[in-house]
Amino acid sequence: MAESAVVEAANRTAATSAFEPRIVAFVCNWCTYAGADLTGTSRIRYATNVRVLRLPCTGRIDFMLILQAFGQGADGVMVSGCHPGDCHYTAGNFHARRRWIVFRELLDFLGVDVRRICFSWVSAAEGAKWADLVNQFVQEIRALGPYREFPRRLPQLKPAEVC
Amino acid sequence: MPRIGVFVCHCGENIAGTVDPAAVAEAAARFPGVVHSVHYTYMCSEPGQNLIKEAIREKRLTGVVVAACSPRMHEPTFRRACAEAGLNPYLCEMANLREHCSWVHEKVPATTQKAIDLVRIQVEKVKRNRPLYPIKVPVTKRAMVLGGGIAGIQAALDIANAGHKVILVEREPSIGGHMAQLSETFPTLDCSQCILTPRMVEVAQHPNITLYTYSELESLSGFVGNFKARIRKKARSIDEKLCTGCGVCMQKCPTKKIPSEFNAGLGMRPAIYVPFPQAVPNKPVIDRANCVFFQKGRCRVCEKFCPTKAIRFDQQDEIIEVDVGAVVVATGYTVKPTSFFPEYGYGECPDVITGLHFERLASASGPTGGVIRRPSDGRIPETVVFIACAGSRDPAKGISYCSKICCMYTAKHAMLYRHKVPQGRAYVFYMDIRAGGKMYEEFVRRAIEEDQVNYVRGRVARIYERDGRLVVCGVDTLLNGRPVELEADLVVLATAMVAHEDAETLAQKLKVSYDTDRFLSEAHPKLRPVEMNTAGIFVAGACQAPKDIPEAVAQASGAASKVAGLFSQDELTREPVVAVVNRAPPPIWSTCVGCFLCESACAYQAIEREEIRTRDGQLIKTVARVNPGLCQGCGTCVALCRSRSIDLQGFTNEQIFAEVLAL
Amino acid sequence: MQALQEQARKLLEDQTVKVVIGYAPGSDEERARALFVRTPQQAEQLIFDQRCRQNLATYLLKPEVKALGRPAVVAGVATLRTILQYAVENQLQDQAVVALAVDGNGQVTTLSTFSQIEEYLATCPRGLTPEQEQELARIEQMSREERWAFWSQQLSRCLKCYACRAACPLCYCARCITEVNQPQWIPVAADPFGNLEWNVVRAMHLAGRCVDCGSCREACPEDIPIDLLNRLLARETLTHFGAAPGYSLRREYALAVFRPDDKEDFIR
Amino acid sequence: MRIAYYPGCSLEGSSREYNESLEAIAPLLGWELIEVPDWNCCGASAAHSLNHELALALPARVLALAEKAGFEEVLVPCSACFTRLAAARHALSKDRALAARICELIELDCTGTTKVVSVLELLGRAASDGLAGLVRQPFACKVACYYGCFLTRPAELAVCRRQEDPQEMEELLRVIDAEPIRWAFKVECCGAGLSVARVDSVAELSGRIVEDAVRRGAEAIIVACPMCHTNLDLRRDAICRRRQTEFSIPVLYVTQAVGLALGLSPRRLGLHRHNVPVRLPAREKPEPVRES
Repeated sequence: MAESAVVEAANRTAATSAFEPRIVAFVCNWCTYAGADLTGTSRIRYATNVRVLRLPCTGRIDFMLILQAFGQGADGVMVSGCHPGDCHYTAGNFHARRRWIVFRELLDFLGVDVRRICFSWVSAAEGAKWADLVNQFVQEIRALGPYREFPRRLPQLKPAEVC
Repeated sequence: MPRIGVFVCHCGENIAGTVDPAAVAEAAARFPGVVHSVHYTYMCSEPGQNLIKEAIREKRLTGVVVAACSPRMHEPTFRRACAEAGLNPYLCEMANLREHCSWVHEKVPATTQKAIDLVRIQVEKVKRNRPLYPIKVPVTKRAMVLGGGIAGIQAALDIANAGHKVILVEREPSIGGHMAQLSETFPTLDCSQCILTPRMVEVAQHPNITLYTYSELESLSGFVGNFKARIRKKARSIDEKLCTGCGVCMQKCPTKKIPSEFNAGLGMRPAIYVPFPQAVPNKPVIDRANCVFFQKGRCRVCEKFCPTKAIRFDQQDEIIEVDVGAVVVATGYTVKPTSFFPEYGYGECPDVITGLHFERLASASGPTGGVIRRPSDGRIPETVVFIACAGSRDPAKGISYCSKICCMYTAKHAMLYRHKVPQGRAYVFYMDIRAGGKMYEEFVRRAIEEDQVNYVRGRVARIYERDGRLVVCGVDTLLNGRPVELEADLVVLATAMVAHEDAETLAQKLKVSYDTDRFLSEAHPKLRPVEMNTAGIFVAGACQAPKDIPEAVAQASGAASKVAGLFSQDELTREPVVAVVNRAPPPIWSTCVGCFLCESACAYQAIEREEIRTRDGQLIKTVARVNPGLCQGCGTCVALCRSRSIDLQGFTNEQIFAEVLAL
Repeated sequence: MQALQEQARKLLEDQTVKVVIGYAPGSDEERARALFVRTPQQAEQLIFDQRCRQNLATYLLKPEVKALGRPAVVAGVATLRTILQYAVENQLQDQAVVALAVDGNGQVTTLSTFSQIEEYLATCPRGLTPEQEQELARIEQMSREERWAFWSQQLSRCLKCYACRAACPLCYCARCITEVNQPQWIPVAADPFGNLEWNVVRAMHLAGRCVDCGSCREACPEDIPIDLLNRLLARETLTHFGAAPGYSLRREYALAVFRPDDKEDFIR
Repeated sequence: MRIAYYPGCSLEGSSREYNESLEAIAPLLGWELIEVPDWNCCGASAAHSLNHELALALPARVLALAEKAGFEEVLVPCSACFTRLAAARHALSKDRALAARICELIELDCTGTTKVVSVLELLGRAASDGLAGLVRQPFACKVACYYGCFLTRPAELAVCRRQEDPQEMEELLRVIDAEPIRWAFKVECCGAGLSVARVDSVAELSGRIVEDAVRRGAEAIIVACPMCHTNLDLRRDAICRRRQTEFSIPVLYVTQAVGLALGLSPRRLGLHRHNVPVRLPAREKPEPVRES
């Protein structure tokens, strides 16, 4: 099937069926990414809406990235890492957690819809939890509808292609 | 222009079953910067990898995206392939079409669409990858072992025999540690000193080992492969070169009534002494606190009689600075004193003793020459009560853990007593008998069955003196909790094995972590049992947790092999996925303002201060520098840096940003 | 006022400092402006009254000011906190600056070491004033939609002039994130997304550091209540992490330390 | 200092002298003891072996009454009562729901603001603020301080710091010039509640205690618990019979010892009520105290 056809098909579904949330997930390499791998090896099905971006540790996840994701038109953002105490780098997730506490308070105060950000701990053993989490979050976002009110990052401001 | 190659893998039906590889490859071909895009059944196979290698050569690719399985699976494979084709391995990224796509979704257009997105994301990332080169850290091939007990000795010998220099630091005047104090060892009952002393001598004579006894670690700086240790060599008050260890000084010393540490206070020693006859080195020290000359300014008897004129009253502590590449911590343990147990007589009944005391009583080299005599009146006890778990497994006493060796040495003690005093009666009060270990259970059975040691399951509530004997009030939980009262001549408490008082201070010097019981913490309880979370520092023996000799030795050899492994190359090679603080041309030097708020966020103490100075040494500014030897690449500092002056190689802001924009 | 001028003159006469940074009457009744007193004679131009709200500590890190030699600075609580925060963030050496602390009733205290400042601040009231609490509460009571509407409207006026940044004593980065263009985290244009992003970043970068001087609000030509964002996070970091920036010399940045039992009721 | 006072049953019966001695020394130490109005049984031994809620409700009511009367602390000399009150306060503070239920039962609010203090604790405070200065008649004899069980167990309620080897009483008695001995039975069981039902085992258990105290040269045993006193004093004959020795060592309440040191007359301290006559090493006559 040629890409054009694929895209058409995709558009068709989009047009006919209900709105399909666009979800970006920022996950750490050691727990949640591995957990999502396990979901795969266990062949547990979940919604196609999520695009996973891999980082070494939740400590590395810059809050700006979450804004950027919304700015790129994401309807929901997932952020996930190792359970407290399991961090491959001993404490990255603890630092991340503090940052999230503050960031979340701030966004909520600004009226950003924090229900569209899903923070979670998913260990390398919790393949099933990852699938459930995604499915559940996709449903929640579907219920909330597209995040139209959030300002988009103007396309012409994308940095020029790297040469 | 970047020249990116995309290689879509079918993984047989695994990917192709739900994703349309052809469509993905075709779509990828249209991404800006992609000059080559193909799909193939098994990319990880030989021909598959060759597809990549050829393309790299023919199409002069500047980056490769392999759309296949999880990078956690095959990233090394494909990076190697790229390297073989002359492309820097870090210019290869993977899109996870299997675990994150084909295996978890239905065969619908949306799945293929997702696959295309995943590839686009990686293409955008790889365009911004930079060639990275493994980090090389020079390694000083000299190890420092802290503690000259059996663990320290074993570690030192193994490292030395692997051909590396070792510095062995022991705080007491002689090496040997607790093992030197033991009489026989379970479960074989071979004499402790007989097996230990040869090792001690080996240490003393080993060309690769430098021995610093009566010395302590002052401070440790630096990082893996490049530590700087400062060692305080306490003044021995003798010239070790001149001293022959003839011992005349000890005979002549007027002060003879000092409780001997080696004999756990049961014997006496002079003010100038070697702890025990087989001491290594066999050179005395003057215990200044108890020396008449140092206290009253008169005496100098030892000096008068010393045939080689080796006495040096004016000797000062000496600080030795040495570079080492690795450190093995084997500082051992201590036991709770009897005074810790008010219910057992506040430690005031001389005939209530610890296991360590008993070892000395039973030892042929001990104060009683191996005859079991009770401290109070020197009589040979007719009844001895042994109490296992004195303090251990008792949260109310603040020690909730099991000291692990007590069950075994208590059985040994009872056995030794019965051998030495055949008509004597031995009782053991215990909670459980934990005799896991080769020949251990058999050993305990032997004590019970062959040597008729009476094992009473229950705890002892109180011990008190009555008419020169000790009344032991306990309970027998196997006789439905009936109180038992025994009259004994000697009571031996298997008191809890605990960390040294100053364990925390040491841990802080080494910047390693320790648990609530002040035992040092290994890096991983299962998979990294001899490493500590500070790279280059290893742990062995009872300073990490209660252990018996075989375990301590095994762990010591483990630590030694880790050290040998570290020393096997001249340079330490590490993944280049580390944080870097930017540098810029003058007058900026670096956009880092040196607020060092990132410092406390680093779990590895990898953030250092670098002073940028003019040619004439004038300070321009102090900025952060990430020590690549210590950085583990978590990137927590990166997310904290307000001015984005720190970045993480392999996961740069630019790369991840591009990934987000590719959505 | 007398006492202040007196003290300033003395410091300059005996060469303790080379310059006294203080306030002089501004272009109109409402405002005061910063005054750099470099000779004992000028000292009499110094004023101190309710007009003097600008946080003068901001000047302490400017190269051109550093060039003048050891400064004294007229300081209210916020300015003193700034100095300690500078100390914590390695931007000032002890005794590099003399603080002329002026309290509510014109009392002048000369503080020449960090520890003196620490002691002085120990007695000062902390946390938000009831008024400030109310101002926050007013917004927190709104529905999410109302809050969004409110802030969208407010931020829509942002010109990206970065006056807030210039006025903020703790925005001293050699290179502000707004100047980072690889990647361009914050779009140059003053569009809704960029404005939101800038103000979020500003607040986040000051969380656990802001000394609540209010200079940003004063400086904003559009009078956007941006100080509320800082104040909100000041309150949150205090309640959750006990952060009290600028009150002590302890190097403890709330976002670079943690407690294993930090709250996580929002994490699934 | 005004403080709520909960005597409990024993101090009105079997151990009146504890009460008397306490009330005698109180004014000299500047304590004003106000009996908790309408107090009731603490429920000791019986209640908590029958009905958990009852066992909490009874002491809770006493606490509630003291709280209602606005007292921060209630003094409970009897260590059995002390344990019941302290236990109730502890249980209620741990479990909100339970607290609510109990309050409903007793129809009073018991928020736990009123703390339960033992005689030892109170005397300890006195010791640290100038009891020594009030001593007119040094209590110069070798004493065995006997704590028994209630003052040291359970850990979370314990009055004393070191469970196995408490020191509070020793510290106090040193202040009045007594010489505490070190001995092995200070926290051993005296037989407590079995005093009536099983005199034999009481005689055995208490016997060892008396025996050890005597063996180590004590001239008096000091207690702070009616139970202990009953078993060591009232059951002395049984003890002697079982041990087949004459034990003449007297057993004094800590309040009596302090009273003597403060120069109060043996009679006012109720020493004459003891079963074992209180003969202490000869000491010169105390000068009479002016009692206001």
